[in-house]
Amino acid sequence: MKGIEKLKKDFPILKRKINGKNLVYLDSAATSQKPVQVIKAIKDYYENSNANVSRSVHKLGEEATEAYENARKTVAGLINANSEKEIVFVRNATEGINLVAYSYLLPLAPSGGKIISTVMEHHSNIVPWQFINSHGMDLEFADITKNFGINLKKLNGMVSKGTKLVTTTHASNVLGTINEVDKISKIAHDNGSLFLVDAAQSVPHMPVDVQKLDCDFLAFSGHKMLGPTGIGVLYAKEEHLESMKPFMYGGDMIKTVTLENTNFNDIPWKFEAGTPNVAGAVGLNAAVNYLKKIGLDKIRKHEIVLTKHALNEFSKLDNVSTYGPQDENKKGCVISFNVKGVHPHDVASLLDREGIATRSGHACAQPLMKRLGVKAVARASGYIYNDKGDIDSLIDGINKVKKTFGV
Amino acid sequence: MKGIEKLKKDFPILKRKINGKNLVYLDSAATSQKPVQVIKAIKDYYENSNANVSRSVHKLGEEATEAYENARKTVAGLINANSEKEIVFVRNATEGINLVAYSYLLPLAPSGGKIISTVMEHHSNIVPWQFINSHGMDLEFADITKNFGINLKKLNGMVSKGTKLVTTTHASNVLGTINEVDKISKIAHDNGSLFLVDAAQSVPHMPVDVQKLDCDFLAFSGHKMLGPTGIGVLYAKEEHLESMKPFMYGGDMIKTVTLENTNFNDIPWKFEAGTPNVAGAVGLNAAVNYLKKIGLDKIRKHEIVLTKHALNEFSKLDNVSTYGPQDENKKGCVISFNVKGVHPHDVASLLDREGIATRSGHACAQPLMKRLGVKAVARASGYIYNDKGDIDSLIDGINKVKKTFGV
Amino acid sequence: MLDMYAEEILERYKDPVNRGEIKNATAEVHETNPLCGDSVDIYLKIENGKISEAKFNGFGCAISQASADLLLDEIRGKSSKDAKSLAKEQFLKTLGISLSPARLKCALLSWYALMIALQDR
Amino acid sequence: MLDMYAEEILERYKDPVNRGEIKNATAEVHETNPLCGDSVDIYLKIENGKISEAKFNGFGCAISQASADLLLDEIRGKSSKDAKSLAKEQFLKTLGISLSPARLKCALLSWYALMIALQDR
Ligand SMILES: Cc1ncc(COP(=O)(O)O)c(C=O)c1O
Ligand SMILES: Cc1ncc(COP(=O)(O)O)c(C=O)c1O
Repeated sequence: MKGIEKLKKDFPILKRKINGKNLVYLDSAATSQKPVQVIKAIKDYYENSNANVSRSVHKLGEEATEAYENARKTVAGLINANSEKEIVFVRNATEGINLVAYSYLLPLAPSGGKIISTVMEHHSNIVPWQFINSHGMDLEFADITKNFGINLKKLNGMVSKGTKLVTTTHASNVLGTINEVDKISKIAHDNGSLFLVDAAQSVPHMPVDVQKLDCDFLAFSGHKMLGPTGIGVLYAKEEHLESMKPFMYGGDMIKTVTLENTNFNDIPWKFEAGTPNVAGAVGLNAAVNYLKKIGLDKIRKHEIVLTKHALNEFSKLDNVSTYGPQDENKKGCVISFNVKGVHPHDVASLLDREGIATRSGHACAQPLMKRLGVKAVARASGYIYNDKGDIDSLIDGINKVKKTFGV
Repeated sequence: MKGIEKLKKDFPILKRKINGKNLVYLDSAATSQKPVQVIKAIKDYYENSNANVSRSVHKLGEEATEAYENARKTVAGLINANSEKEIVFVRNATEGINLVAYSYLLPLAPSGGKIISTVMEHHSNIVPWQFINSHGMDLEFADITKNFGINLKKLNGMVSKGTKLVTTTHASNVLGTINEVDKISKIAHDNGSLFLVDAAQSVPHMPVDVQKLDCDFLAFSGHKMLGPTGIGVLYAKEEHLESMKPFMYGGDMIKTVTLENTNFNDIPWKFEAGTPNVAGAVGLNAAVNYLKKIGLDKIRKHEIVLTKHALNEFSKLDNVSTYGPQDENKKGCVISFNVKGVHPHDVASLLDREGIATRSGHACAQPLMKRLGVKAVARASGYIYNDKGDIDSLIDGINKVKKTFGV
Repeated sequence: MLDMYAEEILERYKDPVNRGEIKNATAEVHETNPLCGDSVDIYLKIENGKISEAKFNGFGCAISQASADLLLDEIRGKSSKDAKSLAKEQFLKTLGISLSPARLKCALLSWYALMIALQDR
Repeated sequence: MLDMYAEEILERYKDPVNRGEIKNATAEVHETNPLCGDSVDIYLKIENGKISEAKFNGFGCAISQASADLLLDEIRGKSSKDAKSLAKEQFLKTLGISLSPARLKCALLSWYALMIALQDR
């Protein structure tokens, strides 16, 4: 990406020294860093417009409400939703998925049916379905191919008329694999099932168009896309939100309350009980504007270049295995790897001494670890503020690990 | 409060002009303003330590985890919890109450029993129980006395062996009434019921000790106590958290996951699915430290002085009625009122022209409005940054409203 | 643009000219804004496709009540077709009050009621 | 304090002296840290209240495996009562490795296993 040096300057944390070394942050799949524009938007909100939303006629209240609803419009625009009514603000992708579990599937569970997820999912797209499963709905998992994609043939065979939901991650947080969600959408819909996309690893990194994907639900987190913690998004088609039961109950999600009875609010507010994370929405708004200004297609291109470089450098390392597609066009900028004979925690600890932040462990995907036949992995993941130099530092770091352990 | 002028300087928003007038913020019962100390803590976190928590061995991850868990300790200290294990971070008080509804009461609902709430509750402490009611548990509401307190005699008559939960607000967001929660706790426990306190309007304003209150659950919101939006707290006794089912499912709330089965994490993490609002917790930590430095007893004393002044000034106004106890020692700094013949929205709009921010409407307490025989109220509520001068501005403003409408 | 609390608006609120009921109304609609408890009842007498009489009753803020009163002046004597084509924006322009977003709902309460009353006409 | 990856630790990890099984062990405990997949099995032979033999098997990071190896050196030959009274803090001091909070769990895995093994002794 042209001007990446200038862009790095927008991220104050990247000036930090870790153990005397410059920070090389390669853990963006866990959470992203924040540009000054986002930090400032939050600060400005608290210093100038902070108030409770929705029910106020005073000036600050109006400004806060406008800022909050404006963020909803910005997000709707980002993923090309039909209307901002289809955007529900939640805490994170995990809550978005739980909302669908509780409000859409739980009421159906006692009468059976089936949910299909995959073995490459993050725990957040597995455990909620086990909960629904415990209420009577079947749960099955599609396997992966040897190319680390979802086995569409097998998936097709699994989906049947009784399938209520097919769900998959758009991009894997371990393998990097970008799944063919348009095809999976078709398989689901051809069988009368709804389709949920876990977009936690895609919306931050590439253009995502819910109308093109034709998904029924899509969930993602603000903190992985330059935004603040504590704010996430559930997109859902209007018709579903209209017919779904509320999730949480309380202030703001109601129209009228008597001791006997409650009329719920219109969508999307029906799903937002209590005072929302207004400053979180304001920060997310700034983050989306920042991403849009660069351009999501440009970000994707930058990450392809970065991934290609990383794959190439990793392939030269002896005794280091990687997991995931080897084609940079088919994966996000996520490299999971293992150094022979060295536990991933030791890899990450030793890299940390060089100022390089990577993740180690099961990456919230224990079933996938099992499927890959490993206990844990080390993972490096890049974003807009990373460049080839960061990858080179990583490779140097891995070489040091190997030397330390005599591998 | 001594040094209140110095304290006002900590709140950047109070320098704002509204319609050319100095802002007089009297809507803290809806949400509080934030001191620089809180805003700076959030900024510093994002600029220096931002990372995902819990699963990381790199330096930033360790710092973020420490900051997050440290906030839990600070909150546990504030309300004198037995241990930080009893502190669950949620979005707001509303989510805290919903967590108890879903995890504790919903599983019991099909076998009957009873929940007792009161007519003076915020919707957030009514609507979740209607949801449980729809699953088979009875729901009853204790009435208020002519002194705007909960009618303990009637309440005592309502509680029976089958009562699973008694719940009440600690301080009313409309009447200001500070309820005798220690007595209510005893009534509940004497009958084998658990007791939940909605502390959204008490924890920010007075010393609250969960062990003295002997409550089973207590919920409050960060944003009403100088903290950020998007972070709230559910306190629950350890034994309850241990036996309760999880609420949301996903990352971080698990120990081990296979496709077939999941072992949940220890408390409190069992109840915190997905990436938490780390910056929110960091901001709340700063807010609690700010409040503790002043002293919650000193804050309460300041508000008693302010309330006394307000009650006194209001009593001199013709054609203005107020709702709630007239004794400043029995209420928080909340004055709900109506100007004869003038709708509360018009009151608030006209006050806004003078730079005075107040609330108008049903204050999320429609059943209480009905009980009081009004459609809506105007509400002024004070906090640590308000002084008698602010009350005087309000009274001047109300006199202008009266003049405009010829009342 | 008129101030929200201009003399004219306050007069309309205190002394509405169209307040009342129509006994044998041909259309009658009750509309509320649950958020603030505002309500209006609109009564119309439509004869040969023309609105010959129009009255309202209600409770609420100055804006909601004054704008109801002004709205009925606006449509009395018109054909129901013409009245029905009164766009939201047009009505707000006619009202000529400078409104904050939160108060828009108040000003439009009676207009929504009118549109429902004329739905099948 | 030793560096986490001091020569001594790495040697213990690569060439542990106490790795192995005891066939007729009198105490045997399997302990895991599910978060990272680390595991240790500890085998003890306790005769007349004395730990005469101690071995471990396991999988995991350098810290978890090296500290297991060191722990067994520490307790071999001691009475089970003395071994049981080895406090967490004391063991960490003996280890002498400077540990970050996230890695404490790794270092203590074998200690937890030992305490379970000695529970009823
Ligand atoms: C008494 C009371 N309970 C609960 C709440 C709900 O708080 P939140 O909207 O932060 O969940 C409020 C705030 O409006 C309140 O005043
Ligand atoms: C693919 C995927 N899904 C879901 C999540 C959960 O996101 P969050 O923890 O923000 O809810 C993550 C992030 O860890 C992820 O990578």
